[in-house]
Amino acid sequence: MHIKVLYFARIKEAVNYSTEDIQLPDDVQTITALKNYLSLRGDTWADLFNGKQTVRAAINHELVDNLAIIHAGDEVAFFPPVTGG
Amino acid sequence: MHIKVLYFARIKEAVNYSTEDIQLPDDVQTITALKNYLSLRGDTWADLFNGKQTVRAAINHELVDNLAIIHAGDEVAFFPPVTGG
Amino acid sequence: MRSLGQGGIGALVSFVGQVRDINDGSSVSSLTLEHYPEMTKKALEKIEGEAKSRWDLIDTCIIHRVGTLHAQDQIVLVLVASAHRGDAFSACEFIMDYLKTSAPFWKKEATSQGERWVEAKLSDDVAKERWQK
Amino acid sequence: MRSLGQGGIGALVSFVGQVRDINDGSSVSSLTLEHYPEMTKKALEKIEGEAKSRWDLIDTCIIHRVGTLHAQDQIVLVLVASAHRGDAFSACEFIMDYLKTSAPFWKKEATSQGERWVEAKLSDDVAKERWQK
Repeated sequence: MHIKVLYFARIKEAVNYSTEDIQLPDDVQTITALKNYLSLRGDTWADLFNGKQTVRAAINHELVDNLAIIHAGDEVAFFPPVTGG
Repeated sequence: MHIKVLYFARIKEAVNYSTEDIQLPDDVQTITALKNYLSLRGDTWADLFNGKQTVRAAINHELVDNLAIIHAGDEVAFFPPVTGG
Repeated sequence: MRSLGQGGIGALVSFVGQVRDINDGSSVSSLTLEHYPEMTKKALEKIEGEAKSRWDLIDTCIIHRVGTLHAQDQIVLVLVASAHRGDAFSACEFIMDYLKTSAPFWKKEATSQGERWVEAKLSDDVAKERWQK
Repeated sequence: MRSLGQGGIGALVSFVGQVRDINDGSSVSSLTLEHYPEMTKKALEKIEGEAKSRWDLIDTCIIHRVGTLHAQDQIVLVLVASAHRGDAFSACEFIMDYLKTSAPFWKKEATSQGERWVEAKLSDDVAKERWQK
């Protein structure tokens, strides 16, 4: 399925862009699966998404946990723990 | 001993004045004793100071309890529970 | 607040108390605040001092009006500045809870049923007791 | 705040967050706030809605700045109006605790040692957890 992925803050700087469209393999259906899928892209990606760093996720602008299911057309965002206020 | 007594709010209105100088008998040395002494002045005073109403006291601008000792020259104040803020 | 421009301030919490137009079911047209001037100053300083000893504060400010006020007028302002928000929130609430129960102010309301002294609320004593644990 | 003139308001609690000139031992010359615009609006509305469902509030208002700010600039304003102070204090602190942990803002500091992303604080997670009891 086709989804949009956004990156913010430290993660955006590491991957060096803020948004991309991805065509996911059929077996990538959760946030955990998407993180694993992205971590195969190389060292930078592995460092971010292999679970050693805390990376929060949102689907369609709602915070979700790693078990959340991704649907076709979703906007998925990855970012560090928030530090506003 | 000689002291000054102030009345505020509901109590001031009941006794109909705000301040007086009193020459206390030797055995009146605490807030409780002063309340008992004042309550002998008549019905209005008895209603206020016989213990059925909550009457707070301060000595020299500090809140005190009924056991507090009064000294010559003190400024004693009687008032209802406060309702500011 | 002398140090409002100070760079270490990260959190400013303020409380403003206003005259409500209704109290205990009666509409309130005005409110008159009586106080005990010599004691008021001492009581407010004591409350501020106690707050500063309990929390890490940069400054505090209390303004309390007296005399006759009307609906929506401001009665009291408490302002607390601190490096971090936890201290500022706790101190501001503490100051209000102590002010409500220890500072010598008394409210008299003018309502459609005539004048009446406002009764002290048990809930204010309960609020104050939280800080004594 | 639409209903600031409303007569039922007895308590107004505000929180203002400011840029401190020092953080984690380094002097801070400026702070850049990044956010996720589409999510920010939704997150802040959700936090306000949750506060209104927990306490008896008349109105709430949240203003959060983004972009580059300097020491002593104001970052965030939270304003809560209620009939009584207990509700207003709790709701204002609740909103700040949730905002700190759930709203998509990220701070990058420019210090004498260069730029650095501000790390999330465990104490903010602890503060949020209080409200889940």
